[in-house]
Amino acid sequence: MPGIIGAFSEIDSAVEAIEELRRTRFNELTVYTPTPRHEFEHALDAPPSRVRIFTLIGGLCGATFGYWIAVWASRYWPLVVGGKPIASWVPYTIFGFEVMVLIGSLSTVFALFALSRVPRLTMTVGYDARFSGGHFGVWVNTTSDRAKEAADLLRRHGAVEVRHEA
Amino acid sequence: MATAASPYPASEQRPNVPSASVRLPAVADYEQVDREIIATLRPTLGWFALLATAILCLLIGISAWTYQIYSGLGVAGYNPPVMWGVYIITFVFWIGIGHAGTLISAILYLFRAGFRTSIYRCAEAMTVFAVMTAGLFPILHLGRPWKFFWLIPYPNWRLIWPQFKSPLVWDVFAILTYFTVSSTFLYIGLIPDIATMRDRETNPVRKAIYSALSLGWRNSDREWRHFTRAYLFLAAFSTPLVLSVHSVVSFDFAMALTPGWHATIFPPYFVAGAIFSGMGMVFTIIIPIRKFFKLQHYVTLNDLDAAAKMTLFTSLIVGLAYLTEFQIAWLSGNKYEQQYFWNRVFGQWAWAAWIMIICNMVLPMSLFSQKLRRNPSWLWILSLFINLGMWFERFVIVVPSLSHEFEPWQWTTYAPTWVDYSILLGSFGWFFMWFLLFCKQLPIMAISELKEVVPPKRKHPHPEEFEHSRDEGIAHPQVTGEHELPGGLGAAGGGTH
Amino acid sequence: MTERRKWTAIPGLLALAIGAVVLSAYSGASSSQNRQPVQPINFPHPKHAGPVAQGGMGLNCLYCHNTANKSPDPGMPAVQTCMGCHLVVAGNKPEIVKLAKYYAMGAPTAKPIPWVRIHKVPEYVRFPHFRHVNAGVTCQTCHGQVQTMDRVYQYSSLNMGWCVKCHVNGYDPKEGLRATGYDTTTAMTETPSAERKRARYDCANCHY
Amino acid sequence: MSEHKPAATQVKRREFLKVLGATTAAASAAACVPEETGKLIPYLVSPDQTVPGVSTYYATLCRECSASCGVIAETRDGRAIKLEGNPEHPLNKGALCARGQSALQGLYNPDRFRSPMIKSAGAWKAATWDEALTLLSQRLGEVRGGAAQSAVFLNQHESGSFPAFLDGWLASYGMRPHLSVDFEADTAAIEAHRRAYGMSWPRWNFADAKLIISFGADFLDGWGASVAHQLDFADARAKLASAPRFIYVGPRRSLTGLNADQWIASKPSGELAIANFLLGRGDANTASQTSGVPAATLQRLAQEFASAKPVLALAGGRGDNGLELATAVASLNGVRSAEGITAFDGIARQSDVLAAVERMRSGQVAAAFVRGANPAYALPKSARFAEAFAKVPFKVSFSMYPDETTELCDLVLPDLHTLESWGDAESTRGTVTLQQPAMDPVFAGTRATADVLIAVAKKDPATAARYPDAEYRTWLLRRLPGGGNPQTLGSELAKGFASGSTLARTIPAAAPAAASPAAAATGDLFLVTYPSATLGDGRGANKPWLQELPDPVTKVLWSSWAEIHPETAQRLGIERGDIVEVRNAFGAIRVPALIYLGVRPDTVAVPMGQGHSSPTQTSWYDGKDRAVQWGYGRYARAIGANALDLFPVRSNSGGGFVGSTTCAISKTGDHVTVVSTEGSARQHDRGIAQAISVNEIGAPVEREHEKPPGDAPHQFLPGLRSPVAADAQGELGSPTARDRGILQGMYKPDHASGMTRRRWAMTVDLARCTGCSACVTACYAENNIPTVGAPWQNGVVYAQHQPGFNITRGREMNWLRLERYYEGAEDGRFTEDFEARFVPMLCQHCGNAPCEPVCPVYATYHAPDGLNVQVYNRCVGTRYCSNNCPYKVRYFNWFGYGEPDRAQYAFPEPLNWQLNPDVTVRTKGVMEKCTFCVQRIREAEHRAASEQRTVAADEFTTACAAACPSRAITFGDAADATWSVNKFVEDERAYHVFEELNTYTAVVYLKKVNHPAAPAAQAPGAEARR
Repeated sequence: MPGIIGAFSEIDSAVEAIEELRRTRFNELTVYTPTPRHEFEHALDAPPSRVRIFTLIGGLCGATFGYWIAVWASRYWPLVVGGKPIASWVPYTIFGFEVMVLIGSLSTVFALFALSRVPRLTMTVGYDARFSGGHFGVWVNTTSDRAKEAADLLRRHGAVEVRHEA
Repeated sequence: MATAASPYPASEQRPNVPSASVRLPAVADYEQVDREIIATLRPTLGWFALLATAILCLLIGISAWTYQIYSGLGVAGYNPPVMWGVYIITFVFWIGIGHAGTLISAILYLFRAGFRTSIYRCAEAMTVFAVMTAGLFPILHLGRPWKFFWLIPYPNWRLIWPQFKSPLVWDVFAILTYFTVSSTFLYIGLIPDIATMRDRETNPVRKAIYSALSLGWRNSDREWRHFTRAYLFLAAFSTPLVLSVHSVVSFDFAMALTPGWHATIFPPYFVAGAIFSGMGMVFTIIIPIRKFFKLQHYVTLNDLDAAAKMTLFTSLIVGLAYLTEFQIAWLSGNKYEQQYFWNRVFGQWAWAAWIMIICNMVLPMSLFSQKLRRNPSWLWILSLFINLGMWFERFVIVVPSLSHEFEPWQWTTYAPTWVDYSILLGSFGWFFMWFLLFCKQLPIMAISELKEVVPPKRKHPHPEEFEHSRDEGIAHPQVTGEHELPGGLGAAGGGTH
Repeated sequence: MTERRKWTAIPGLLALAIGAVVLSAYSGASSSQNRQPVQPINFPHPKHAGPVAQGGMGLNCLYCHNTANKSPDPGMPAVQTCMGCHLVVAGNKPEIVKLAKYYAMGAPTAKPIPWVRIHKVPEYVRFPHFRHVNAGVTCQTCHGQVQTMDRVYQYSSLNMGWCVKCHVNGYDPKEGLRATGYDTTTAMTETPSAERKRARYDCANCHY
Repeated sequence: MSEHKPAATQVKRREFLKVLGATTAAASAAACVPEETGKLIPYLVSPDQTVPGVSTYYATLCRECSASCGVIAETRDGRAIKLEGNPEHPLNKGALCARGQSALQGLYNPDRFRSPMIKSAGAWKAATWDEALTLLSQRLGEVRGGAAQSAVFLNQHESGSFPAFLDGWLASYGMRPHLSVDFEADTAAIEAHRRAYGMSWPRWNFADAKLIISFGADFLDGWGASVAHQLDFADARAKLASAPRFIYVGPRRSLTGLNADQWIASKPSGELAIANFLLGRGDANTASQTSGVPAATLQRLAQEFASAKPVLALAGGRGDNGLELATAVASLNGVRSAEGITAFDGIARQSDVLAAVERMRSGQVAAAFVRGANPAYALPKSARFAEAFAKVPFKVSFSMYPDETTELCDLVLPDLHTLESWGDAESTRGTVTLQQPAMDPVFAGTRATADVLIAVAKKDPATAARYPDAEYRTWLLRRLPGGGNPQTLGSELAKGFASGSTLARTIPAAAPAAASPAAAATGDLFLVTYPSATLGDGRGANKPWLQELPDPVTKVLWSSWAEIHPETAQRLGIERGDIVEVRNAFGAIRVPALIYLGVRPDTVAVPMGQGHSSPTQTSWYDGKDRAVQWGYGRYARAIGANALDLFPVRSNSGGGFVGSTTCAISKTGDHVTVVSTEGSARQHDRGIAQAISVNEIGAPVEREHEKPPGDAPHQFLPGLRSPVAADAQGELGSPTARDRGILQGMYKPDHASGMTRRRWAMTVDLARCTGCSACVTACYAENNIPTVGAPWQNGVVYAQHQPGFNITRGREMNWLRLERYYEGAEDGRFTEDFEARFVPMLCQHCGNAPCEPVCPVYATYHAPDGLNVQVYNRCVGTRYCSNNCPYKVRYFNWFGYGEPDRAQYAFPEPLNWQLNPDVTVRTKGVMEKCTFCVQRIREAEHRAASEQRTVAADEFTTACAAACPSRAITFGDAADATWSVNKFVEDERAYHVFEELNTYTAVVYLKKVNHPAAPAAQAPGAEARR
């Protein structure tokens, strides 16, 4: 998919470029930044991450499974130890909790991967090694007819380099 | 964020900038971070020497274990009814150390404690390797280690399952969970940094490896958005986990009738002790690293200072716990407890008990002095004492209790054998082998997070950041602080900026 | 993206792996079921214990394994017992010649026959045969229809689960009767009894 | 019965035994190792009456000491696996001491001779019986005539017809009657008894006495028929209120002394003065000077003696004035008894023995024969037996084991063990106890001496005529009551004894006493020795069970020691474990010092039994790498020192061999950890061994923990907090159990298995228990418990071959241990007023067992019938259960004690033949503990089930209870009132150990009862303590 990538060395110019682009209906933007910066979040005002749902569900499943396995296994072959009840929820809370944490965090990680589309095998077009170093990158996903306009816009805002990618 | 904008005369310096926010005056821009951190990955001769030593120790441990498996647990120094010994002691010791990492990376993350940024990667790696080490010991101390999997609930043709009321099964769940979560946490944090390494790497082989490990991370806004959120939740999960895991370990003792074990104080007491010992190990590791990797301007004296305050705090809790135990025994009127605690400090085990008290209660008091808190050499020496003291704390909990129980006819003593010591040595070899391998393959500081606290380039410099840098320009205690140490660890580092 | 689909296959693979582990665990892979060793003398059970209709002599198992109903140990027939008949019967058959060589007419050179053991529970298990036999458990329930086996093999898995299932769920003599394979007609027409014989599943019942 | 067996069967069965291993499940192989299925070996000819896998019981005889108790040998598939007392037998009534239990390890001793051996040119080599017998008869031919008269035959004393048979054989060669020696027998007492009561050993009526005074008579640890004594003594003490008070007079508190209510510590040989004083000869002060006892004490004693009637007075009679003492005491004795223990008849006076030794020394003896006896070890070195023996041109030994005397001989004709051979004994007057083989000989190369004698006689036409019978068995059976008639004989053999008497022998008149060598007194301390309660005069030392059995008094094992009083030790700067040299005119030994309250400060006591040694360690005697372990075998050799090196031998008629002497002790500077199972000898007020004074009986019991911590779900009873039936089930037994959902599956009261209807429980009456430790060895024998103290069992690991090293690390495996706690004398100053309490401590089978909930794999749990079960094959070895056990009764397999290929292997061939097939041999790395003999419970259930009935009351009992000679242990079903255990659990003396922990133990102890002196002469400290 064709598009234009602009590399910035100053953060504020990158932000201005993004704002301008969005004003001029360039909506398919991707920003590359070495470290998460609030400026970009404000500029892009993307919807909040949906990771939380996965975490919640994972945690609940985990807690349930933790309790269930302990209770079920104890009752499966009931043997009395120390005169204690066969299955008792008090000590089994430990399993509920530990498995909740386990499954909860694993599903969180799964969510992170799924939502942010990693792992991916190939480096997508437009990415540049500088973006993990000192530079900020703005990728404009656009058709060839508006490409010129976007490129100019990026240069105007002080992009160090602007490149067409196809 | 400090708001005091008034310039200070160079004479009276402000040693304690609020450590909630970290500032790295000696770090100019993002590229410098990349450059300096990646520079630490170059293997040196000293590193190879250390690694070789570690592996040698590990081999000694492995051979001792092999011998023990072959001829039976009797080769260790067990002296019934002292049925637990060096192995359980060392298990608790390593688990304890495994706690500071997650504490620093998770809890301090939630509390937004800035001094965490520069040390948490080290601490986290330390956690994972410490748990890997600790995890060996429950298996290693079994009479029939080859049957350890019977503690894991899995469907089997015996139709019989683990006994879920046993603290040892709680351990299995707690430790496996803790290992999984903390290693995941470490890896997730590493991904962006690995991506950075990938982009800086020239050697094709290493580049390929980094690319695979980085999972094709691109630093895109979308990735960052989910990343920050997921990271927050992981931290939120890890925080109670840290507390639970060592509580569960403490249940191994608290659930038993044994005088000296049967106490409700154990969970908080153990958690505090764990964090304390963990901080000790953090110092033991981070101080040489910042010296030899020349990173004094990342791990600043402010960071050490703040960490030292936390160490002092946990030390006070631990000390209080020691005293409380005696008070409880005294007030309880329980003759078993009273005779046991008397025997602990004035009886056959006095020497061990006093090592514990001096190392964990008395010496850390020195951290009330700000001068010593900001003296890396002292912190490092103290940390060694803390490690020793915490090992002996576990010794004092395990051995004297078992050797002086309800039944006087079975009172006895205990002396480890060379097998115990070899395996103890081997555990250190195992731990440091992993850590050494880690610190030359992966960034020991979170590059992307360091960048968060380094002001980015701007076309129109930001007023808030003017004040930021000016403030630093005046109050610059760290650098001078370093030079105050005559030949101290930091001295060499002073030259880097 | 196609790349992502590739990677999402992994959880599925993991699930499969776990499933495999679980199945193998349940299958009792560790048992030596169906083991069928070669014996020093090829003793034809069908000939001796097989139903007369099929050319056997219909001997009761207890004729040779005569302590199965009064001792934990089922007992192996003494070589003399074999020779009791074979002094006169089929003395010229090769297998009988072997047998006679072992017996050697009671001379000091006589050696007992080193039969290869097939059904064996581990040393830490107490299996009193007579409790089971007297409770009406037919030999074939555990050993299979030996009367039809040309060479005996291990019929049951002898896993702990296998034992326990029967101890817990109980045992129906009629099913046992059916298991024997003798006159199936009556056994088949019988309806299973309502009351199944249940046994203890206390560990110390067998392990001590 | 075996005597009906056709001869062919015996051969075949021996064949069969060799290969039995595969069929007896669980006996020889380690548990939890799924090893390949192996072979199934059938009989060639199935023996009648034996069902494979089912035990056969043979009533026979114990010859471990002279008393000759009747025993029942349990055999399984042709192997004897357990000995128990014969319940019908008049002497021991079903009880059996530790030494008797260990007869099995004599039978299966790996060091037994496998074949005859001939010493040629100083080197031993194995021989065939033909060679051996030819040699023997040839040499016999040479000594025919005058020389024959000089020949000496030393036979270990045994009661029965054999001595007469032997004399007959000797006579046929013109030899003089043999000497029937027993070096641990108290010949002084026997002599005195003969004179006073006209019998060699009366059966004392302890129950009749109001007061028992023992002048050094250790009737509980080896003085005479100690099992019989214990039965009667315990019964007498069990009368509680009307029980006799017991005073012990002597320089050292032996096990008997510790069981006394009062100790009067007289000097060695000072007892005589006291006895005379009581007889009214001499006044208190002179008596007090000679005896070293305060006159006041003697006065009180006299008062009590005068007031309490009747008084049973017993005398040990070792030392120089032994005979005088025994005689004096006999006239003190006010309790007469018609019944006699005849087993001691005919023991040779030591004057005869020493006369024979002197004849050897003077070179007059042409030939010497030794059977069983071991004079080279058991005679004091000052008798210089070895050098005298060496002067004899031809020496034959019939010993089963390579001992010190046998090593000096020229020919060994290994005898059969009691359990392999025929014989009889007259242990009590008028009854013949039959000795029948329980199994065929373990080693084909051994033969019964009687049969050897017959075979030799047959070789010579002159004597052949006198021996028509092919073997001794025929001869014996013919002259048994019933004259060998199969019917009557069968029933008698089944019963084990018959009325009648054995063939009597005429004992020649005593030889004139030679003068004793004057005992040169060196050193300032009296030196006394005594036969070890476990090893006797040393003949037990080659049996690992006895080596591993802690001495009942000192709790030391696998070593020798010297008992020194704390005061003396302090004066000489000696501490427990210091190697001291005990030296006097006769020699010197180096042994670890043991600080003991119960010995006079001016006296040192050293036990007999250890110190077996030999210049040559082994003689290889066949190609199969099998060696004779000289020095009394691998378990005895080079352990400790022989106390007899230090003693003068006494030869005046009567009295023991061992004379009185003194010694000096000095530190050598070396130090060892004393091999002992004792932790702290004090209870620290923990109420483990509780006692009440006899005066308190019947008084309202005040309890230490009126309101115990934690909630007690059971209602309270006077003696115990709750009924044991409920206790044994802990929370399961509580009314609220059902509500709390515990009663699931087989725990449901109405479950088909019906297990919940049983509550296995045990009571231990401390008023009866004497601490003799027979129960401990019984437990070892029943439960395949490995012994771990042999030097090589730790050598591999710690590269040191110190005997008992594993035990210094607390790794002994005694499921049932006997604790001995002291009360009083805390300050270590010398006092006679301290008390010892014995507690047999075993798994308490708690209702709420602390060990259970901590096990991660259900390897230990609570069975519905009240047992605390340990599942060896499930155990992974976390040892958490032991940490959490307040009673510390769980034992861990630190090494592969059950794995034949290891140095630690505890059952070297053929000791493993004894292993109980019903009990798993535990593997390395698992926990084990007392099971309440669950195998016996199951066996009884099986038996009952196959007879379509339920287990009857007292149908069976545990091994410890069966053996206990004082009948202190009772086992049974506490939920079924018909079992006798229920009589005791509601006794007012009943208590649980550590009751305040709410463990609800199924083992109930009954408090010890103390008998303080009469208020007039109130002895401080004899007061009962909690």
